[in-house]
Amino acid sequence: MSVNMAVDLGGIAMRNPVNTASGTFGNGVQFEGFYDVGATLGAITCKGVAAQPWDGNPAPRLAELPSAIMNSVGLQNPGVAGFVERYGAYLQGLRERGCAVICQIAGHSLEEYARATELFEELAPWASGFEVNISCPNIAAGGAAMGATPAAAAEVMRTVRPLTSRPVLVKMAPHDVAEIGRALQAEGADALSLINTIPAMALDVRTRRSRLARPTAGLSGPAIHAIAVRMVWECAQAVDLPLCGIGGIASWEDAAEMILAGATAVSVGTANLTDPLAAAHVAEGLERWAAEQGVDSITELVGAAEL
Amino acid sequence: MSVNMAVDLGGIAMRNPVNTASGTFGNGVQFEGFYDVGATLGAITCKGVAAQPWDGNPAPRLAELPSAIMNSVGLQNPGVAGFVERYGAYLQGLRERGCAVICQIAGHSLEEYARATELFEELAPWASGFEVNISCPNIAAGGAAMGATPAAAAEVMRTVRPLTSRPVLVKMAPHDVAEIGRALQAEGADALSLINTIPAMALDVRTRRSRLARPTAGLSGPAIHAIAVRMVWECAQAVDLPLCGIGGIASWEDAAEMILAGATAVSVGTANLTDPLAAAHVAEGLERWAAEQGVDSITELVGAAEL
Amino acid sequence: MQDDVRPALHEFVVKVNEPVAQDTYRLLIEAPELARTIAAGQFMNLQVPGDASHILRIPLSFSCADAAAGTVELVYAVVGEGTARLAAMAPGQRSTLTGPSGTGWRVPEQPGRVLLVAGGVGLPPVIAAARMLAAAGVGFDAVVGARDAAHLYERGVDELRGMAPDQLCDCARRVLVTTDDGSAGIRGFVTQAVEPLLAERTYVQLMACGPAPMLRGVAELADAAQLPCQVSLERLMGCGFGACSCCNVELAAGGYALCCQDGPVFDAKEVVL
Amino acid sequence: MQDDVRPALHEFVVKVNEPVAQDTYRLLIEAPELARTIAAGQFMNLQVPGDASHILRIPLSFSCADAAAGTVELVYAVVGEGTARLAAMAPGQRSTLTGPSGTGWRVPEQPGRVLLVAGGVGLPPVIAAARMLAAAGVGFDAVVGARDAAHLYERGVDELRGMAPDQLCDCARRVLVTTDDGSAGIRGFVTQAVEPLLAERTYVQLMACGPAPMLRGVAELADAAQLPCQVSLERLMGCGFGACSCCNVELAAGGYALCCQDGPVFDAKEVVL
Repeated sequence: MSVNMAVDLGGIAMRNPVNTASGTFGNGVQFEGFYDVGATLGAITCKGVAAQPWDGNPAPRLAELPSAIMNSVGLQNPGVAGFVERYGAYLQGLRERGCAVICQIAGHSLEEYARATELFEELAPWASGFEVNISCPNIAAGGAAMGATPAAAAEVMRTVRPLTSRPVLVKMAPHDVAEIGRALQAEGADALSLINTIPAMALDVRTRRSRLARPTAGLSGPAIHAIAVRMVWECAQAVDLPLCGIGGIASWEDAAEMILAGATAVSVGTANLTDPLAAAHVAEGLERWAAEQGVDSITELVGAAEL
Repeated sequence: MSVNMAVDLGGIAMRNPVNTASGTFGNGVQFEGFYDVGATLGAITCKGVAAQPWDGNPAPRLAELPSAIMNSVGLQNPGVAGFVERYGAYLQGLRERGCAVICQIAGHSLEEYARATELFEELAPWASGFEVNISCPNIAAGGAAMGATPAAAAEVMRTVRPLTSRPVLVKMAPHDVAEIGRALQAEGADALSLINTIPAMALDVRTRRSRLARPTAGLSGPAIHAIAVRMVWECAQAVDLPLCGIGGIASWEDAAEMILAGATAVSVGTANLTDPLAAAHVAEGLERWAAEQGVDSITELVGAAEL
Repeated sequence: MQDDVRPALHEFVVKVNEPVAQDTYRLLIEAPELARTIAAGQFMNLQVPGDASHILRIPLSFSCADAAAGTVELVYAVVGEGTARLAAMAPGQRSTLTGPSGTGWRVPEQPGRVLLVAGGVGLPPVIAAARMLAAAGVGFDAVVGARDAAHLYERGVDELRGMAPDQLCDCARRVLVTTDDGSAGIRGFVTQAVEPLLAERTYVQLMACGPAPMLRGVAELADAAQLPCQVSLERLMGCGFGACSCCNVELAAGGYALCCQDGPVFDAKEVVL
Repeated sequence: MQDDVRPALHEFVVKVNEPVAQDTYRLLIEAPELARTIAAGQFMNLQVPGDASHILRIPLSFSCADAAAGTVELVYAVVGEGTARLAAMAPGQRSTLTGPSGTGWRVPEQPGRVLLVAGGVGLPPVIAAARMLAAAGVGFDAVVGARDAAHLYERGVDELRGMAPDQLCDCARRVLVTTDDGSAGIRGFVTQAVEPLLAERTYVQLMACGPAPMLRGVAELADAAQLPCQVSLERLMGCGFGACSCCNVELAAGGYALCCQDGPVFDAKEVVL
């Protein structure tokens, strides 16, 4: 009755399909008081890191909404060198404990993506692979997302791809996932992670101002889950790449929906804040579910929805 | 202390900004046992109606999700003639009671939109204006939405526009609202209603099937509100047309956010199911809010967010 | 469609909320106007406070409306998060409901005995039907099915047995119980009790409420006996009063009716069960 | 950042949950491991059951951790939906919390008296600070501000007055109360009581918790008196343990710290208040 839970996420070998969404899991170490991260998860995805440190956005960065939160952290990070100095030893150990470590690459320009990738290549030999965050604001283009169109997303991928032989995933924004997915596949992406938070707006109607320090911010949590499942399904129809399904996963059922819709792996995100044991519970639940579904390998359930 | 609450939604005079979202308010008469619809609301938007009757989708058409529902009614409707026969007298009376009546036009092809518009022109002289639902599936194009691209949306508008001199609104899907809004403005739309439900997917992980009779269905309710406010704001920056803000409005605060983001009017939708008095409460609350904000006219608050 | 069905919003107060069988509760609410106006087979849609993430009301049928006392009795199964929240409501707590909703049972036009059939939590509306028939002087027999003795709402069975005797029939009322495991009454499904009753006694009509497979079985037996059959259907509902068109019921003639407005009680021949 | 802060998930049981002033409750929970490990100025993040639409926990500081009894005392203001839900929790109810979280108060390195300043619901962590100082044999005075007498948590003031006397000071402890409307103690803001105390008596440091404008005022007075000042800050929090970076605090030197990890207690000079 033992199911093989291992999956291959574009060259990243995972002991089970459970990953964590960047920015919701610290860099793993913050959860070691809750459970044995290294022995439990298939992978973790670290916070987005750029070549140089970023301060991130002013406060407030958070608002609570119905079955959701909004955040505008703005990728506060200590730069690749600072990140590796602070977390490298822990993350190397994590990988040795059997948990894949995915480093997320952020940049405000193609040059910054390239530089961050080069620095990671140099300083983080322990990284299992990379996830390129193409939703970072493009400073030269007035703050629009770097990968907002198929052509722009392809350009980011074209920049990063030659600089590493390790697996490269792309974290996709919640729009045009079929078209952008195809463009990324054409440029050699190994896997796609979707979806990022959904841009949203929350106003204080007395002050007439945003409830966060930015006019818009990213919506996440159970509220967006069904939208994310639909986008994973759309993307899975369009590309021939493994997908990591992200968006409002708070339970093993949510994760199983993502797998049935076409995701090879899943990332637990906002639920890590609500329940720090969420990702561990998802891993347990998925294994029970796979056994109940009578499969030998969880991979048999990827895209197995009968629609 | 009395605030002028009247607004002009692209030629539709409304005593206050409160409208109802198509498909969530029956055709008004179903709410007369709860409150005096004719004396309370600025407008109602009737269910989508096509030239000929549509059966709509099989059961189940509904699923409950966190702070949301999904529906796949599929625009079940009795056709324009059947609609007018059954509801015409009530709706004419509603308009005489001071509540604008917006008839929604559905179609599977440009010909069907044209035919429905002609029939409404002939049979519904009491209609204050029309809302064109461009999210209907295009039968000739394999079920993609009729107005999925700026060009396709423009074509629908070009078809309907010459057939009526009454105000024509367009109900927009939740994507590319700036570009599609500009295309619709260029074709003579009088106002835009946004957003329609967000396509989503909910699976039963034991049976591996959709929880609804269709693979995807429309998400609505408080979960999508902040996404809708952002899209209204984006559209307001892009077009010079009055907007009707729709999406998860359950309270006057939600409606006030829409107005601050740039909506001239607001439609209460899913909240009508949860609390049949919701739209009436929104109208009361907006008037109190406008007074507290110290304006003479609610129109001073349209797009008045300080961002 | 009955657009003249115009439910209103009523406040209610919980008077009693007690377990009466396994996973089964009896709720007595004070809601005077509802108690005065609701008809057998109609339903109401309750707002159960506590969890704002569940935005829909809970549609429930009722077993007894007491206009004099201003109370309505509902018997419900705890089947999910919403009914679990309802089971936690304490006497004195208040909330709102919409109702009366929908189209209920109809007293048969032809004189004669009715056979009532209830499966599981289909029993409460069947009790309401029995009261309606008794008040109209129409005789009935009843078959009540449950999973097992623990899940059987025995008080309901006693009520059916104890109602005013038939005025038009000289023979005693039969109220049979079936359970899937035989732990009470006849072992088997309700259909196994309905079939011999139909052979043995004379009925003018059947009225049934319960799970879909049961209703299909009962409707087939009624059809074979060439008797009309009213069925009360259950659907997940959006509004409960015809606003959203989410609770569609497939019609035998094609197209859909709405359970909340055209039903929940339908002629079994008009719908696809 | 202190990555070695590793809160755990603890189950807790409500022992007492009682109103102690207007909109103010005292909660005593049983959570033995937390009671043993939490330090003054740290906080915990409570899961309050009931409404799944609110997905965040509620971060709360504490006033007293009793390792022997295995209990922790929290005093909180009912300010929104979440704390209202917490106020409805009954003795015996269970839930979970994460903690201990963050960086708490530090006992001053130099010997001498500390001036504690609390505004509104800033009082509980100041009580914890006072206990910490008393246990370390450090003397303190205190100023406690409230909107009015009704909102004043008097039991807390009595606790400050009743704590073990200073071992290093021969003069009596002063605990002053201020209210905005003068309905208890001195009429005015806490700063109006802090200023004369700073002029009159000798302190080595200030430790303050309360609304942002109060903290700014107290920090300015400390600065003028050339005294260090620890401040405990409040932020809306995502996780409460450094995972989401949502609770940023602007640093005077540029950039941001995280309230949940680097704070909630900061040196007033290092942050932009």
